[in-house]
Amino acid sequence: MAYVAVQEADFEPGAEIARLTEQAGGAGGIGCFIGVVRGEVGNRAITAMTLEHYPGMTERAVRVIAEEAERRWDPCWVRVVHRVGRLTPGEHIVLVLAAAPHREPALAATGFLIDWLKTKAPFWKKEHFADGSTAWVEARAEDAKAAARWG
Amino acid sequence: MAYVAVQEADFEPGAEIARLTEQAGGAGGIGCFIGVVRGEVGNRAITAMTLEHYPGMTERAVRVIAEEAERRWDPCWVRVVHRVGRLTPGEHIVLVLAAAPHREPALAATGFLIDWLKTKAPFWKKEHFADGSTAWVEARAEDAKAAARWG
Amino acid sequence: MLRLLYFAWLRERVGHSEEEVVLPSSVRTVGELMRWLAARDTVHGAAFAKPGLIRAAVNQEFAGPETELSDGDEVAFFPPVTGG
Amino acid sequence: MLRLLYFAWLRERVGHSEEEVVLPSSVRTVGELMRWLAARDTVHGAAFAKPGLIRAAVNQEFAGPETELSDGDEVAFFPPVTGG
Repeated sequence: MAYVAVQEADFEPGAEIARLTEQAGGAGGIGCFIGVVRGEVGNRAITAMTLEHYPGMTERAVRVIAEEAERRWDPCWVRVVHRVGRLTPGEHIVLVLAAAPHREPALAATGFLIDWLKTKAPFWKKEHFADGSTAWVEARAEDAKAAARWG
Repeated sequence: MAYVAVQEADFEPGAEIARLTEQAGGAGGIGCFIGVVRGEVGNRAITAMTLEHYPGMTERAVRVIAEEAERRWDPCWVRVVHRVGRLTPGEHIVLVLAAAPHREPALAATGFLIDWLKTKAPFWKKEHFADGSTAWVEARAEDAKAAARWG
Repeated sequence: MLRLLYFAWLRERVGHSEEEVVLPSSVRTVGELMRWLAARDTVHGAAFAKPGLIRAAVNQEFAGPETELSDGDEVAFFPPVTGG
Repeated sequence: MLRLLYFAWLRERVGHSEEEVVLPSSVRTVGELMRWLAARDTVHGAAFAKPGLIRAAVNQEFAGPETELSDGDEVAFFPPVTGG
């Protein structure tokens, strides 16, 4: 069963990968994506990013997405950790892991998970710029298109 | 510049990811693939896998592939560690990491790297079965097709 | 009675993250609720000025304008999500 | 003189991983070398029986049957690669 967490605390990619590897006995491949806070956006320096979420609904939405990946690429073992709160450049935002017998389903499930997390889980990012201004990140049409690939 | 290693020793995914994250200052996404020795193939239990390579040529071929990924998805930061020698089920075989400003190039470069490693770097796998027999793994037509996607 | 939640810039424009409302019987769907809120006062009017930019959830499931409401529902309004 | 290397099942069938050969002047390409080796003795004949299953590298670069050989080259023969 998929492991999902929505938390303020950082995660350790190595520890998460080790836990998944142990759980996914028959896996020959593990796909992974880690999102990181960038230091600048459109040539504007960023000092922090705030991630807001909808407590309760977010955990449920992430679990639905994770279980959908496990169902589509069965056998597939999924682990998702998504952070919330105030994060600074270089900090982890999200970790997606998918283990499967071969690399094709492992990497496909990884792509699916991050595409759907970006468009179907209630998180909102606010960027804090070096000049003191802030802006809510706008949803990108490319993200909707990427998510639509998976039906 | 890409980091590549061909080694008998195991690697720590967390440590490799941390090194890449530090190096890839502007990255917003890190894609990763880890290959693991499976415990069975076609319902036959496996006790070990031996990875043979062509010392000298292998390191060069892996470097050419890693640098090709950095060129295609510039800016992109790549790290590849491929093990050789005798490995047992559950052990790591290969680690591919690609960092880029966004998730699309990071995951595309990750897929490219593993597809090309499988078809353009001189490694050969031999499976040791529980009944004492051994067999050299045959190249799969799907792998050639996957590699051909990238031109 | 409904419990309303607001997130991200919608929360900032409305000025609070949560409120309770008693609906007139004419308001039966999410779309009707958005129009009723927009007409209620200038703050909500400004926040809901561009309904095309606003998404909704009813009882923590994404919902469209046609989704019907029941007494006791938790209804959330927010911009398109941007996690991941 | 050429240095020949064998890998994987080709190495096992040939019985060693490395040998040095002096070519007749009629052998100028990788494909000609494969045919010459196959005709040399029964061990090489069996190992090179299905040349379609064999790949080659000259001086550590993948090479086709038309690749030309020079004195001192390192030529490797092996099955299609299966790493990753």
